[in-house]
Amino acid sequence: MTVAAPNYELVQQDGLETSLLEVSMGPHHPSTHGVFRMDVKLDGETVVDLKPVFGYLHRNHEKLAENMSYLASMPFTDRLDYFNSMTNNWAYALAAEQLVEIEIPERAEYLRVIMSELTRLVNHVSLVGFFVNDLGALGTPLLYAFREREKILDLFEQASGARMMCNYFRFGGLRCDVPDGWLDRTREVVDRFPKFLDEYEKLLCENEIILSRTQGVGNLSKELAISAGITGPMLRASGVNYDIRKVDNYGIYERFKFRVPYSEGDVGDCYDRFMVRMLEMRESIGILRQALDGIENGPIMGNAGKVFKPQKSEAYGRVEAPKGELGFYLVADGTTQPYRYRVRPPSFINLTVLQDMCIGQQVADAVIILGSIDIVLGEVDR
Amino acid sequence: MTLDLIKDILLATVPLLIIFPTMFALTTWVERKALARIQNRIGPNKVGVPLTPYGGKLSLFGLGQPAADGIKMLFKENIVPTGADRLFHFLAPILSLIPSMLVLCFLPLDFPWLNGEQNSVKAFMLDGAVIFFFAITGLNTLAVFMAGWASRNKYSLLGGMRAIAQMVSYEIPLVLSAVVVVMIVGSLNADNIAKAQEGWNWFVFQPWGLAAFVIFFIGALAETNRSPFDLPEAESEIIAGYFTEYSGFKFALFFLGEYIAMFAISGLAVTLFLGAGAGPGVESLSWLKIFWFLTKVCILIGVMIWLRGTLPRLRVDQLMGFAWKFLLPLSILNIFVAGFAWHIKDANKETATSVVVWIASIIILYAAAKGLDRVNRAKVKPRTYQYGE
Amino acid sequence: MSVLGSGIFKGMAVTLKNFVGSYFDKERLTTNEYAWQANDKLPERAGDYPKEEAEQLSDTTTVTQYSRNFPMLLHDAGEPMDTVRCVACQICERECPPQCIYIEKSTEKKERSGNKAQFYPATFDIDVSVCMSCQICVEVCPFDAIVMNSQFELSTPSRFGELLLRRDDLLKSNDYYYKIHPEEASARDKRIADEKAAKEAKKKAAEAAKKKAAEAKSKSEAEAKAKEEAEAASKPTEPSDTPPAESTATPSTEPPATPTTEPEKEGSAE
Amino acid sequence: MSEPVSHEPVLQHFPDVEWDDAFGTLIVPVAKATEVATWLRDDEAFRLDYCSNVTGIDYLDREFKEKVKNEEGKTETVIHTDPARMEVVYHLYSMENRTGPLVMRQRTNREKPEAQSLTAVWRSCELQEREIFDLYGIHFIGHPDQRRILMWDEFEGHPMRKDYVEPFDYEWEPTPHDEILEKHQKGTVIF
Repeated sequence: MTVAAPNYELVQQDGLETSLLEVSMGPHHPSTHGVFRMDVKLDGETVVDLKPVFGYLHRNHEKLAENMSYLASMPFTDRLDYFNSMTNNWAYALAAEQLVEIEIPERAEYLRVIMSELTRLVNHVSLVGFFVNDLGALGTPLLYAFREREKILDLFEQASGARMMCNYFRFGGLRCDVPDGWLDRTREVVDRFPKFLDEYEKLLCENEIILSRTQGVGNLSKELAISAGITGPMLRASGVNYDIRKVDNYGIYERFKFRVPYSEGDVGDCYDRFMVRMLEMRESIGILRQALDGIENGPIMGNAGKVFKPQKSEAYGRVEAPKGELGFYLVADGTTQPYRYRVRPPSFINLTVLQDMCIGQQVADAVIILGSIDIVLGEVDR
Repeated sequence: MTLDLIKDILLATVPLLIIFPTMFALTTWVERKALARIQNRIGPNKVGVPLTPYGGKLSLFGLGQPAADGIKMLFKENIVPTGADRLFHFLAPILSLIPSMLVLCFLPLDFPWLNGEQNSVKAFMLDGAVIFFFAITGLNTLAVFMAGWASRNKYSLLGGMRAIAQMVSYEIPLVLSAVVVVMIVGSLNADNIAKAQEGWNWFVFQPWGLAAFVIFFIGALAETNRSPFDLPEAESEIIAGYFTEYSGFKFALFFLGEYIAMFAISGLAVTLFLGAGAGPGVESLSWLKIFWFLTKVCILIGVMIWLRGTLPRLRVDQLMGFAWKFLLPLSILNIFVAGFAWHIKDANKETATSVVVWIASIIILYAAAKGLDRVNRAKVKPRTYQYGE
Repeated sequence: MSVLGSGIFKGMAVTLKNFVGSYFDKERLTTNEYAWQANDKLPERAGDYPKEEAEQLSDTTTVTQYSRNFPMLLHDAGEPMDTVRCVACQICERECPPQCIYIEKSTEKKERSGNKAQFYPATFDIDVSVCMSCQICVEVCPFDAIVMNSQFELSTPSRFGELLLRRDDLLKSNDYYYKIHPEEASARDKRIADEKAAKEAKKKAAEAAKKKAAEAKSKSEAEAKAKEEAEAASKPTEPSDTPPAESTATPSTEPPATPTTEPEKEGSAE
Repeated sequence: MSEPVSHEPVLQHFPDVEWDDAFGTLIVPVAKATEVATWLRDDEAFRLDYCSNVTGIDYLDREFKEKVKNEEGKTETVIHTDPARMEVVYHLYSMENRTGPLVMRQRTNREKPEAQSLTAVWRSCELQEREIFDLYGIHFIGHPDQRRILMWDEFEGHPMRKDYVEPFDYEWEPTPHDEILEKHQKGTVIF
């Protein structure tokens, strides 16, 4: 049920004719976070109608994956949401592990949690930077975020060999163990992170301009958010307490004590989405600390053989990726290639409500609403 | 027209044409360096003076960057979009540069070699210097809108429209805050205003002067399209606003015009509130006057860069609201406060009274500002969040 | 009730702190202009190379020893083609997700120095303009013949000229591998040595059993061998053959199991 | 994992709905899909208010060989036939009860694939059904805005179908070794 543009009547005065300004924002627009296009109809500065246009980065990832072995799709999942390759890997591994019975060793589970929470820090901290960049802050918060992100990416590089395209998870464990001293370095980074967050919050959270720019902009009601399948921080910003880490308890999340921040009111505006992410980072640091305390030595690969050949079955594995629910749906037909391989991309489905949130707002708001949804076009277009 | 007059005219204008474009070049470098440091980067540090044709260079912290930029701009292709109005597209950058260069003459830069024989060449001695300044700066708006319209680009048009709305609105608080100084000094002559603040009698140290200075500075930011009021060229919203379609040297001219306008309006702020050339050691060395003046201008530019490195941008309606619902009432109130304070001080010259007046004015102005802020942003406040298990 | 504009001033204080801090605080200004400067700036990132060596290595190394870029073929000490580990089994070619490896197997076996005759890759091309550095070829290789290089300066004007790495470009010595990935290389060699030792022990046990069996009955010899083969087959993840290019390896008395057939059983593609 | 939802009440309430035990999924007749979906969403016990994933699957006529142990303990090969069909799969969860998933399928033929659009029930189906229409060519009855989404409007065919054959595309770049290079060398590539 699309919300059509409200019946907009053009004001005609003194015989002067007026018409709407149609602007194609994107695919080269600086703040569409990639190659995304919004066909916007404007009355002055007010958005009267908005149509998202997808597909500029479409490469039919699903078809590619259906024509190669299960393992060979793993590096391609890195390229979906190229900010969070670790959680993408996990979601895929989780789905595949449901197809066959694989025991995952303890150490691998801990490392998975550590990697995924580090990824969440990376994503949220840079998303906030990008968001404030969309507000017009000339990149200062973004570069602070990237400064901290570098430290985490170094950790990823040490563990997996690559900074962004990690390709680290395997069915039944991880590709390799982390090098000596890695956990200490991680602890150092994690211990330093709250100090940075304090500074970041001081820079952003009380700024009058950010407050007045983001509050009351892009409201998303609870009912619409649930119905539209919004997930992740965006859903929690609309006041729904739903976190797949809590609901599904995948991996070993039930062992950690953490809280899920969600908004109090029913507003669900850009400010809520921004703040929920800021608060979530603190919780992630808590999880990381517990995981770093709890991790022990041991094997990192389960009993999975090299040949991954599941029986005829299907599985849907979902994780709480930083952007929302990332699901992988696999249908196995008994061969070494998946018969059907489907990605449930959170940022694609979160875009469902873009139109509803933008209509009636200003052009500048449309940009920050898009920024607050947190999309990565590698995932939207697949 | 004597030869002397021509000589004097040249002596009065050539230094301006040397100092300010040089400062422009340096400021672009300083801005890039400072922003880089604010953002924890290094900034330009490579381009320097080549020593031999085969290699080796003196890189001087990247001071060659402005020259390299200039050369690059010169050699870039001049692209005019199909269907653009070629004439106005060409005229706009020139028109944006001329008024900002012109108003530099109204800054009280008293070069010592111009020893007063031909006062008529000193533009700042004009009796209506301040009003003339605003009149000419207003032309900038035209250039910006011309660029926006002539580019035949929707983003440019939006930028141009935003620029007109913004510049026209902010001109009012700008002028009203300058009115306070004019009122106290009793003259529109920049030289008289500078003379009234000799020693440490800078108007910024008065409560009404401080308020007027803050309003003026905010207005100046908006007038020169600096962050957080850089809506006409808002990169994340409308690409580059009115100069989306400008390239090469036309773009460089816009850039130059923008920076010169920054110097001009900072110079006016220095003249009106920061004691113009006043500073330590001015009595013995008249050269220092120019030094202090330019230093103060540079400090203001530095603050502008600092703000640019910190603040996000306002939205159009908030920008207009800020001008009409916050700055305008405040500057009007400030005129009254200034008037009363000046009268009481004039009638009663005791120190105690002036301290009381000083404090009372500050309280009134702050309370008014706070009240206006609360009214304007009634719904905006920090929120609390809950945690689920 | 906050002071008017306090949020803005707080933000400005933060940026001022960062501005000043970038001149004094290494935590704030983390930029390294060159990779080998890392040694002077951030201890945990460097540690890999001393400065002088890093300058010499600057064409071959990235910032850390952990990073990977494109694959290379390993050979042991000696003439590259005499000691190349690759036996052209083509598993990597089949498993490569973007299909960037192209192998042609030699038609006849070739003597390796100090080792038995093996097939060798007549052509081994990697199109690095297609390669996505995923390291799956390294994982599936049963002979530890292909590992990741960390050379990154590969920009060239032509695509099929230099971005198509031929066999001879890809051949790199084990010493080089030690130089760029010290930890990984030593771990790998340790594993190879362990596997070899385990095999030797098993072989010894088998030989002892054989002896014993030979004493008892000449027929049981075949059984022992069958048992050994069954053991080898039951562990498909472990390559049952000694990496043929192990230059120090003593000539095996065991009849050479053709290495090409074994891995193909393990291969998971079709 | 969250608590799975029992499918029994659905079968009792809707006799037309089948349960496929092998895949653990409800198979809903296309005509009744909206009704069942609305019921699942609104029923107090289910409250499946969140439709997470909508997927299309294309099955060609296929024969499966399966090795089955017979009574004597010997393995023998049994051949299954999988009929050609298209399916739309919905993964349903409940945010209110924190339960799920319940998998629901609409099955349709390959010749003229049609399914009920459930966008009116769950808004999240909107873009995903558009995507299925684009990539599989399943027509969704009642979809508010059924256009291509990932492929461009002029694109012919539905690339995710199993029998889709890629047309020759001059944009393909030659790689040094595969058939594209051959075509390139034959001169069939126009630059």
